[in-house]
Amino acid sequence: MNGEDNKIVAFCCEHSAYPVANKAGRMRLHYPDNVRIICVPCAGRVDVQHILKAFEKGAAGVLVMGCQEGACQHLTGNTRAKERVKYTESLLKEVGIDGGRVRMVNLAPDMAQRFIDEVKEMAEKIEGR
Amino acid sequence: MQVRIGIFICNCGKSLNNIDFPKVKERVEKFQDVVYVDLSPTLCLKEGREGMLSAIRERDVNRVVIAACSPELKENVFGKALEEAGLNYNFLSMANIREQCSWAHEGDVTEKALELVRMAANKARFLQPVEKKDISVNKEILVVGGGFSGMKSALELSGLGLRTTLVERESALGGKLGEFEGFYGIETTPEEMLSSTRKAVEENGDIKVLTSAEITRVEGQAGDFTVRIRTGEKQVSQSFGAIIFATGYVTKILPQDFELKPEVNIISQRKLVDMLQAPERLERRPGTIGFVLDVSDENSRLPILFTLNNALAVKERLGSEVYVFCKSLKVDSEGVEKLYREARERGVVFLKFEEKPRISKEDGRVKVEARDVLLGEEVTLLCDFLVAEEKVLPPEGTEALSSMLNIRTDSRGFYQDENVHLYPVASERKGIFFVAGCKGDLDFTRTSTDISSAAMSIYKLLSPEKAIVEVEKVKVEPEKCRACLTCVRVCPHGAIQMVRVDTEKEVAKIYDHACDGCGICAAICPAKAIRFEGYADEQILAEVEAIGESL
Amino acid sequence: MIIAKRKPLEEIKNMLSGYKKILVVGCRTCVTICWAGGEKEVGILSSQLKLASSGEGNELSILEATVERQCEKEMVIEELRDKVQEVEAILSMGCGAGAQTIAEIFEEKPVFPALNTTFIGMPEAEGVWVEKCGTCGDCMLYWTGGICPVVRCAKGLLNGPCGGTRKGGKCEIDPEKDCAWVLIYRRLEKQGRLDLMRKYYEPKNYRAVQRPGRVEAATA
Amino acid sequence: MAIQFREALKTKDFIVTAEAGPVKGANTEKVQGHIELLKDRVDALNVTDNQSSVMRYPSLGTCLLVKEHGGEPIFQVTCRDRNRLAIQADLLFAYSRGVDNVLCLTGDSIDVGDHREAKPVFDLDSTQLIHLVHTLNSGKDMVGNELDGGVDFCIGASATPSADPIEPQLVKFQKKLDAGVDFIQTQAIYDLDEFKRFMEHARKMNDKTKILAGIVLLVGARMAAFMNENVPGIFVPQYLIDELAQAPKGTGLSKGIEIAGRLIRQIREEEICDGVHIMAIGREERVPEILEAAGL
Repeated sequence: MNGEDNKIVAFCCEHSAYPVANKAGRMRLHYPDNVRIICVPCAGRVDVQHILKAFEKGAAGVLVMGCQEGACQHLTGNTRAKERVKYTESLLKEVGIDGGRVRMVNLAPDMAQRFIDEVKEMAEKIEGR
Repeated sequence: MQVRIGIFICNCGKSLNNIDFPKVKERVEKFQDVVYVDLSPTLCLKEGREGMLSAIRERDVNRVVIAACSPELKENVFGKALEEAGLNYNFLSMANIREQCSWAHEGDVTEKALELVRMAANKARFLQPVEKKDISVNKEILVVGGGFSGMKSALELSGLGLRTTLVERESALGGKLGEFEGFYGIETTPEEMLSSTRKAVEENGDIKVLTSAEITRVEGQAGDFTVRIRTGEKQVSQSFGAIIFATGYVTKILPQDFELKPEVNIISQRKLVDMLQAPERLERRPGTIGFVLDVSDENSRLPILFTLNNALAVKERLGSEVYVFCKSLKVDSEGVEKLYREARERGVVFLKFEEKPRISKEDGRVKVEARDVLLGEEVTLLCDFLVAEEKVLPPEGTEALSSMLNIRTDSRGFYQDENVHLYPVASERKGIFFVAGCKGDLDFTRTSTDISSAAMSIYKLLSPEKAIVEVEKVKVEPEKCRACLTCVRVCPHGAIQMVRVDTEKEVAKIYDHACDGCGICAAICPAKAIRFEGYADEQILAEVEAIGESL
Repeated sequence: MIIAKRKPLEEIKNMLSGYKKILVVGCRTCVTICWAGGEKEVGILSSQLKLASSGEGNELSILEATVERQCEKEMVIEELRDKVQEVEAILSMGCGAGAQTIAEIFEEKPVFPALNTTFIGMPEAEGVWVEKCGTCGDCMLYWTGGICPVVRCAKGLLNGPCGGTRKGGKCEIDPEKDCAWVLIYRRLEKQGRLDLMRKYYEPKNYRAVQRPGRVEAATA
Repeated sequence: MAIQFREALKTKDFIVTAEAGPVKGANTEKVQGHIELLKDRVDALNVTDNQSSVMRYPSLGTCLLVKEHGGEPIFQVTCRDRNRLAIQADLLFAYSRGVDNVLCLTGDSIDVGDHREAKPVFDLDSTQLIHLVHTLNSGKDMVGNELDGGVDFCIGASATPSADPIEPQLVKFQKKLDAGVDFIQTQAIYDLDEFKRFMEHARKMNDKTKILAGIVLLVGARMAAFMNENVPGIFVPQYLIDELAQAPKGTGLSKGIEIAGRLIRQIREEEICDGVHIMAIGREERVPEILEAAGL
């Protein structure tokens, strides 16, 4: 365990990021165990409030992980998610939480390594905060 | 109803060694509302499932948490098991302790596994039943546009046993195929292709043809569209299961591209075709014919097809010298590369320019001056006729149609594929398809692929007599809805419309069959009036809450 | 409808300084529709306040409520009566009328506005609202082609455009905004009613509404 | 100044006015210098009113200085900073001190100035202001009360010949002419062909009102390009920008003076309109050179 205070919540789109995480597991590509994956039907389902609540409950970082740009199953879901993440960053900045701790990540179904890199990067970022 | 959670943990044939399962079992027993916990090595196998079934019945479990492999794999199996046990299939919440826990990390992950189970249990507490409903599917299809593609679509659907109504704005079927003189290397002339297709349509008992008719309104969703069709003064409403739009394109010589207004010897492809069909009417055989491409629109496939076919026809029938001025001839359509080679072999000269050629008149002929980038020289050509490039444009009314359908067009005004990778023929509204010319980028192979895939998609979409839909899985709560239209505007699938409930207040309504379950509306609703069962706010937040709770 | 915009968090935090228990009250009418003070925005602001205060080491205790129409006394009383007892201060996410209604009912509790009420307008695109009416009490849309020069002209001119019109008919102060008088001209021209614009209009009666305004229905 | 401005309007073939820009502060030495320099060379000095919405020494105060120096002032009144009470009061005061020429303007927007958070007044618009001055001239105030001691103002207004689109501007221009003005002062003009077309319109609308073409001194190609981009209603043709750009370094201003002089000369020789109003914007001391270049 990396410690109770350093959890990362990853909202993962069921069309891309969620299966990518499974793939990483199947390939035994290990990544920090402080990430908690919440499956969503589309990155566009993730709301500002969900992200804020994660921080309220003590998460140190949030990843919103959706499909590649231009490849969203629901056309605009991932671009909306990107906008929302940007907006959430501004809200977090107002409360003194550094913007880099919420991130939008676009993944194709075969990007297991990229998934891991993103999780690791976030883990390192919050480690050093 | 009191929530009674049963937690079933699977250790995957004792293969997940970095989780201390007895400890997990012991700890989760203390979770709120948990009435039963079981540890099994093979929950997905028959004996495992049977154990689960009897436990559910005996312990009166009404919410099931399964901690096992990824729900991708066995969620359906477990959902059916719940139904067997008399529970709604949606009363299932899964914790992925294999792919996303045991296999994903090194060392002991018992604590993480516990937390994943806690997340699933938290969510389980808020699960609501989702009913499934059979809706009867209308198998009648509407095809809009009676050109070659529209007729082909109707015929193809008929081949699949589907009845169609074919609506054409003009007074006769036909469209623009007749504007081609011929296809090099194909015996059948476009005229013959058209007339045989038209005949097939007219003789086909499954196809009802309405000419001089237009659609004025489209309501409803896939499986059950209500379309208003106007024929002359008369308007009728009819129901269809799906709609194919084959509304085509128009071509136009843009005056700004050719400084000389099209006149006697600057002609359109259509005019050239007329000449080719009746060469005897020409006063004298034209010695030189020029074509200009890539001025209006680079990389447009249709003008290139026209040019290559017609250039070859000129060579064959008039024997004139043929010059094609172009910038970057796009030959990516099937067979076009071959056509291009053929044209070169037959003596058609291609001249590549960077800067737009200058066109003027001299002694009753057309003078084209351009700098050929391959020769690196100024080229001057006097031709008897210059065939001007025609820009491919969406037909009149496209804008009105797309706003009526609430479907976007691309920057040129053509319809786009919903997603070129995932659904190349579907539109963003389920049950509505666009084929061929109205997407602006047609060649014949693409057109016929489009038509076949649209027909197959419709066949598949409407194949069950009764489609099973989840009822109100995503639902607007009428009393909370403020009718702000946000969801109507953002729904990528056009699945939300305003309706009157009890004729009192206008509220948003989500049509189950059209909804694709993305939840964008639920996230954006400023009144929090949209509930997405399975991904409802309180369910997602319950999972989030588990993070902060001490175990 | 009334359009409002949330204040910056810093300003809200300063208003609330010294209070530990807060009730955040949204409104389900106009400010919900303009994404400023509905149930969702109440949730976001509450989350922000909790995060900010816990970051500073003294977490606020926050109750949330959303009233059907914050400018209706009965609705406010019904929804808030009990919750108000548990808090020291109320943060209104309604328009100015809503905040004042709450303040009038619960006189013993301080009421703070979380929104800036900006104008009466309509949605122009998803998430974008534009001003349309200045509540002048003396509507003149009938001779301006249905375009209000009082608010849509930056200077509220009544007899035509100022000399500041930018190229293409844009406003002096903002090249993104249309000059209202160019719009009026074009609309009236289209309708063949340009004679209306050629007439001289007297200075406006700015007392058409006697402030503070009060309207009594003609019949009971 | 031999004759009053209103007399000059009636009798002179070619009217020349210049702008006097009030200072920021109470030290009026500089503006007094400009007044002294120009008062006998032009038919009137036109005093701006918090020009560009930048707070300055008042227009009326500066008008009084012009008076003190024996010059002929034109009092610019904008509707931006004063409501109808204040405007009427200021006009009465002006008249009582011998300031009897008034230029009625809407005024720039508050947003372009240096006090951007101020409340914009615009109780009246320029057309209504013209009507108001007429009302005062008739011996009554706006609500019909008799005035003890009437006024008699010579009234001017503005026009923007280079506006795009021009049609709505012409509607307003017509309203101003209909309201009754003695003179019109235009926004800066550079393209004389375009200005001639405007004048054709204007003459058709009313051939009695005197029209003074606005001449803004260009100090270089950059300023010209900047005005094209940023100052609504002003259009400097490319050939003038090129001419300025080709001038040797350090001679941009002289080139600008030369251009201004040339424009004035052409307007006068071709009798395009009735006179000019020279706006030297901060270079008032160079106005005599412009006049010289124009052959005046």
